[in-house]
Amino acid sequence: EDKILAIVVKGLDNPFFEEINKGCQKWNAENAGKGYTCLYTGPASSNDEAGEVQIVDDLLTKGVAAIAISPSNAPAMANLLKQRAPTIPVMTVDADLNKEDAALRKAYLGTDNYLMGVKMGEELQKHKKGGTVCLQLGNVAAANIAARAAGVRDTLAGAKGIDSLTGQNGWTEPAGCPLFTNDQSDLANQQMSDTFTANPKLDAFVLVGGWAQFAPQAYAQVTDGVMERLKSKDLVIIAGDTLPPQIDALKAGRSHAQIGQRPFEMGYKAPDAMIKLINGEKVDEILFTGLDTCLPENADTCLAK
Amino acid sequence: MAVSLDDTINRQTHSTLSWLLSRQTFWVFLAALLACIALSFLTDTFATRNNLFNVTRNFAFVGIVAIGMTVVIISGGIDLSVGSTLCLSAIVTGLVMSAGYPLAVGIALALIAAILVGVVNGVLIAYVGMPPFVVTLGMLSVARSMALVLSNNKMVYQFGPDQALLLQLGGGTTFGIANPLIVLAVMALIAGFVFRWTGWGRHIFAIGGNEHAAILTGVPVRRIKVGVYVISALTAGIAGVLMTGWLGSVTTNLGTGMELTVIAATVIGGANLAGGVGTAFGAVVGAALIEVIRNSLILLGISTFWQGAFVGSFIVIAVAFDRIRSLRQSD
Amino acid sequence: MAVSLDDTINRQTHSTLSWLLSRQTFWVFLAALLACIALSFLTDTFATRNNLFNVTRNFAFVGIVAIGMTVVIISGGIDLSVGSTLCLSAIVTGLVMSAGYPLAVGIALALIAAILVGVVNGVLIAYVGMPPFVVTLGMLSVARSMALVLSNNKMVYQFGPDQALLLQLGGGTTFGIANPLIVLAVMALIAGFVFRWTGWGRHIFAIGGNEHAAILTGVPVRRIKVGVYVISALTAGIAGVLMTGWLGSVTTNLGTGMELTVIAATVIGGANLAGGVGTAFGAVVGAALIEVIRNSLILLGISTFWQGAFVGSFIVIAVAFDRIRSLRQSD
Amino acid sequence: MTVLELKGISKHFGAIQALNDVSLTIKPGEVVGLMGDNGAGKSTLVKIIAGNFPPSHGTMRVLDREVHFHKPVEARENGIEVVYQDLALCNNLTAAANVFLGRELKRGFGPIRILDYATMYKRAADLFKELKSETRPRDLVKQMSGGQRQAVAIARTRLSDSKIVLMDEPTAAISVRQVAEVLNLIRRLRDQGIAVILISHRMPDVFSVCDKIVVLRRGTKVADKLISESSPEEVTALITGALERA
Amino acid sequence: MTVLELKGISKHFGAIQALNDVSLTIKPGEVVGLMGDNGAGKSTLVKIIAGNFPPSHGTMRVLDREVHFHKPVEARENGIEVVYQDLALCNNLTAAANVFLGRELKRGFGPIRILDYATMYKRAADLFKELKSETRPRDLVKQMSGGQRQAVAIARTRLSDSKIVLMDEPTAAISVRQVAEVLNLIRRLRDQGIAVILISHRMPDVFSVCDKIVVLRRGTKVADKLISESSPEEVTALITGALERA
Ligand SMILES: Nc1ncnc2c1ncn2[C@@H]1O[C@H](COP(=O)(O)OP(=O)(O)OP(=O)(O)O)[C@@H](O)[C@H]1O
Ligand SMILES: Nc1ncnc2c1ncn2[C@@H]1O[C@H](COP(=O)(O)OP(=O)(O)OP(=O)(O)O)[C@@H](O)[C@H]1O
Ligand SMILES: [Mg+2]
Ligand SMILES: [Mg+2]
Repeated sequence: EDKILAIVVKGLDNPFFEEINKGCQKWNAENAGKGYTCLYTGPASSNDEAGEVQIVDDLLTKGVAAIAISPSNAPAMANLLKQRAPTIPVMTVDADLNKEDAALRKAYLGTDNYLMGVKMGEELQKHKKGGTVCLQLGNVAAANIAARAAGVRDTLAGAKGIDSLTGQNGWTEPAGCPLFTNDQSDLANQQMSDTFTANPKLDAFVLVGGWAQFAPQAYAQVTDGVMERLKSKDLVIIAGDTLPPQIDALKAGRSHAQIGQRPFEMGYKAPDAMIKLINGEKVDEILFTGLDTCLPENADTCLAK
Repeated sequence: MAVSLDDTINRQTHSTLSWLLSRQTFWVFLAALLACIALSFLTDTFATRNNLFNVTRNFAFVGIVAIGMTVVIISGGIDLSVGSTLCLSAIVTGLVMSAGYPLAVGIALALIAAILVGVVNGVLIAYVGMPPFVVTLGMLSVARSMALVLSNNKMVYQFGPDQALLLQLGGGTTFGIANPLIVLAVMALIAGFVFRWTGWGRHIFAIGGNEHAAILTGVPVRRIKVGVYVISALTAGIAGVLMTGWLGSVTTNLGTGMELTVIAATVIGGANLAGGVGTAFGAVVGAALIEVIRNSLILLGISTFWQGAFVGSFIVIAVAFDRIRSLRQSD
Repeated sequence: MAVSLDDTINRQTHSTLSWLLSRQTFWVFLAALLACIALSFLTDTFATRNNLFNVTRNFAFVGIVAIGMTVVIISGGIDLSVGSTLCLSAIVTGLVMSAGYPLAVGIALALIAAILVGVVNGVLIAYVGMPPFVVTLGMLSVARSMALVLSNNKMVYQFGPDQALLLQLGGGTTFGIANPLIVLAVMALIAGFVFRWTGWGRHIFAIGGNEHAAILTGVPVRRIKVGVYVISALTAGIAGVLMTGWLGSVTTNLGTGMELTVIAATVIGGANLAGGVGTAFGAVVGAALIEVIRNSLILLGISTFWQGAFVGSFIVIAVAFDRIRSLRQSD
Repeated sequence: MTVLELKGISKHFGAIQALNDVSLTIKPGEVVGLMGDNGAGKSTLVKIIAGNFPPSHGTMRVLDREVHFHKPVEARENGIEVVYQDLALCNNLTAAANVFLGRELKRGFGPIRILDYATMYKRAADLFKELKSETRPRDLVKQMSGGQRQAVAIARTRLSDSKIVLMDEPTAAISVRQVAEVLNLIRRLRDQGIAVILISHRMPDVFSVCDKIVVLRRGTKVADKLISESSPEEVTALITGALERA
Repeated sequence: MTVLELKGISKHFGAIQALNDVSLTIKPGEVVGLMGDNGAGKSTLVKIIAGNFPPSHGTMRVLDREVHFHKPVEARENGIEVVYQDLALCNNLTAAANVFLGRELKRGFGPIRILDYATMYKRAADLFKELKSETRPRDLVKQMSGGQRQAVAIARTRLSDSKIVLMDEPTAAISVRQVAEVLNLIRRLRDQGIAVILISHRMPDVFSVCDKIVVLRRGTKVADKLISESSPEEVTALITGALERA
């Protein structure tokens, strides 16, 4: 029987993680009979942090050859790893443990989230030199989202450690922002249209995570209301991720830039990294998957193959 | 003597006005109306065509499901599985249409899936005699799990040849009114008619009032109860199809936690969880009020952290107000 | 004649065995036991010390809250706000301790916050006379919103000088048993004693059976009801503190949707949502069964997509089994 | 011809034997008084006849045809109407709605048939008048006094052509005036050839309207005789057990 | 000395005037029969005396001291015990638990005081025996017959030293045997100097135990006289309205 290489994601209900699953399955298809199987799993809901910790706990008990985790609650996961002190290799994908807990995992494979935020900020600054900007964040307290938001804010403010934009470098966040979507795309769109209504002169909207765009039709309607302003770049929308409906939105002029992660690559590369770790081979501690910067002009070619 | 007996028997004990004033629905309607008026003055954006369009479209989904929930609650039950049923129906629509089938087939299969959920709920509740809370709590898990299994947890966002039709159905307008709102209005009217003018409507109130008495007097209680859960699931199914059209994509977290919002809307609108009391109009008003609160917080620039506090307090205040009024009256 | 009357009055109508067999709790306990035995044979990992330790620790949290929920359900109420209360208490613990205060202060303030939630629930329900479902549904939103506002939605994971103590409390062991499990056992014993041997315990059953009768016979119904919701909130608060210690960090997501799991555990354990029936042991068994199902799916390597279907079906089957048995008996 | 014939009916609830081998024959237009101590099994017998639950043993014939009722509505379809001891009313509905519950009057335009409120109010008012009860058809049952509620439950049995009416303590909570009306009603039923089983603890009532008296004692029938051959004293003795059997 | 004195008590529920300017005086050991048509306001009057709700107008004095009850337990503390028409029982508890509800017997080791099951079962059994009722203290009330339930409710009033016992149709659902017991009980109460208000529709009961009779008609007191000066015919006439006032 094959040994198991487990990938535990934050929640099964998020399409982003499904791309990781696809990578994992592709790896399985290509590596059949080599003694390992990639197992993709996680709690049903991204809100269930305790559930994710319990799943990891159970998998360690069940016995897997190696495990790659995308922790929703990084300190809690670190705490578990400290207690269980597993002898099998542990790595993180997509989201990392906090810096002080870095020793608990052998490697991190995933996006440089701060850099992703920086790129969003840079794309925005190509169009606007200050004004009002609203950030849409996802699930509360998610570390990777927070890192991206920090990247955006630091870049716009031109300084480190900015909690909220209050006029630094000409940028301010209006009352009511940032928005938290709880990872729900219907709510994300409702919030967006309400924000446009409340702030008719809003200069920029940064979808730090792409939830609103995961509902392309609703997103189209929301942006229809501000289409003139989008065309004239009076209003600029920068968004995270490059899933197919998001690329469609970009092509339709409903956003000005998409900064994409490579979840498929994470799912595809994680098993190999784990096997190397099992075999005691050397693996870089930080394995950044790349970022794709998609603009209307390169929308068809921007994605890494 | 005979005259005096006649008189007593035919005496009217309530005037129309006192009847109206004794209805929670009326007060909540008033509250929603006042909130809207206040918002129109406090912000110059609330009363815009665009915002009103959004608000009405947004609450239509919850409102549609709330009508089904009202039927269940009147009959003395509860349905916690509506959020999951909505998701299941949306996933089925998406999968069927993306496989190239026309809109009609997608809708039909989605509604059949929803009806199946309702039938299972209803049979377990009516024939096996299990408590609705338990059955639908179980179904909440099962239906969403089915949605995960069917879709293999993939996001569905391409709906084949009839994609435009579907998007038009859920996201489009007719005479400038959002389609979901029209569906809501039609369903509310039908429900209102059924409650007041049909034997079936009378019977769901009887079952909610005293199920045992309804059985003894020959009301087909079990059949009606199955029907009640089918209707609830069906409204969730319809809302699922419309939401798919509005969003233009489906993921398996659609409708998570929606059951509580829907129940809140129903209760704010005057339905009594003990059974036997509720109106279709109330469900619509309750849904509207919740959406107006959400919308107004953003328009007023209040941090979304406070949203839960406002919505929660309003649920409590709406019902407390009614309670205090009725306490005072009975003194 | 007098002898025959005496006889009748003193006749025992149930044997201990028939009493046992008529209890849902007993059957669910049996089911859980059988599941455990089956798993011990099917997998070589279930019956390991480590796994049993995990399983027992994991269900302890739900079990602790389920004991409070049982009290509420016996009294004929329901508490949907426990998940949010748990989160609020966890956030308060985290914030207070990370501000440098000792563990005792953190726990005290967290429990005070939880008690406040319970008092508000209880007063609205008992004194204003609002339905528990509505009040606690509102509180579900409000308490979580408070947690968001207090923490400014930041993750708390550094707990100041007493961090080690806190982590030991929630994540540590005593005589090889997980601390939360010990807390659960102590609380279950206390609850069992109170239900059977105190006037207060008798009174919550009376209130759940016929609140009106309890009022008429001079039971201090309002005061007891406030107490009931305080206890429920308090158990959620205790679980919140322990979970903080176990997880080693808190976010405002903690406990989302937990109310439904807790209610499921309580109901599987034999409490009746109509009030007047329930046991502390049942709550513990119900929580254990849910956790065993979850754990076994992972150990057996069943796709997590199916997890919801299994848990949901089991909720239904546990109660259906009891129903079918009692239907057959009454024929 | 017999309207109702019970043969060897027994019923136990767990350890409790509520009825033990009870046989009974009732002819059209006969009024049977069913008496017995509390817990003697009277209501249980009524519930079995009314199809609430099946007997543990024994058979039942209506109009010489063997019947097995699985639910109350089947009993009603066989011409059996019941006034239950707990009245079986929906508090949240009006008096008229309760009277017509399960057999609402409708009026139609074509295939659509809607509730006929006007006629139902009218007929309910007539029924209440017939019972000399001050009950308002449009009032909610919730707010009614014990006697008004009883009137609603009794009015219900007058809606259809029944062959036998079972009344489980119909006069327990009502005032002298209405007791007289109920007794008159029973006489009128009898004159129309309808059989009545009257359960009552009120000796004078039973002796003023019944033709036959049946006494249950701890689930067993201890007497079944014509009223003219019995006396209140004998019946009291039978009920209390001072007399074993008659 | 009067045990209870009502002055000008009125009560309306919305549009319905349930009681209208009712005054009443009761002396120790007096047994008052309260009669009236259904809906006349008898239960409403009882509920006001028992502290279930306050009157809309009027004052109430117990042992010559003005009282205002806000809840039932205050009435009980003033020596008023009630048997409610709907009995006020918890179906999920045993008969003994219901009897002792709200005043459970406890036994203590030090500050910890636990329920004294043995004594409660024992005393409940004694009370049922006193009432000649076949009621098992350990049985759930859910499964009991109407009469057994009534016995439980009546047993309750015997727990404490009461000054006045209100009984709202205590004999409505019980058998001849137990009716005699209840009437005897009332006589025994009277002999101990306890006043009783007996609501009943059963003329013979009222005339056999009461000293005084009060008749309500549509919320108004239309008679208040010694039983020896009245007759069943007169009372019937008062109840039905054939006689306006006496
Ligand atoms: N559903 C039930 N489960 C268990 N025991 C029952 C049930 N229904 C009735 N009994 C028992 O059966 C016996 C007969 O009860 P039943 O109600 O028929 O008496 P009854 O003659 O109508 O008395 P009453 O005059 O007080 O109404 C009683 O001992 C009662 O406790
Ligand atoms: N809570 C209430 N709300 C509205 N009306 C009420 C309420 N309680 C009683 N009533 C009305 O008050 C009047 C008196 O009722 P009450 O119960 O006192 O009558 P009663 O004399 O006890 O009759 P019965 O002999 O039938 O028990 C009735 O018309 C009744 O409908
Ligand atoms: Mg009976
Ligand atoms: Mg009365």
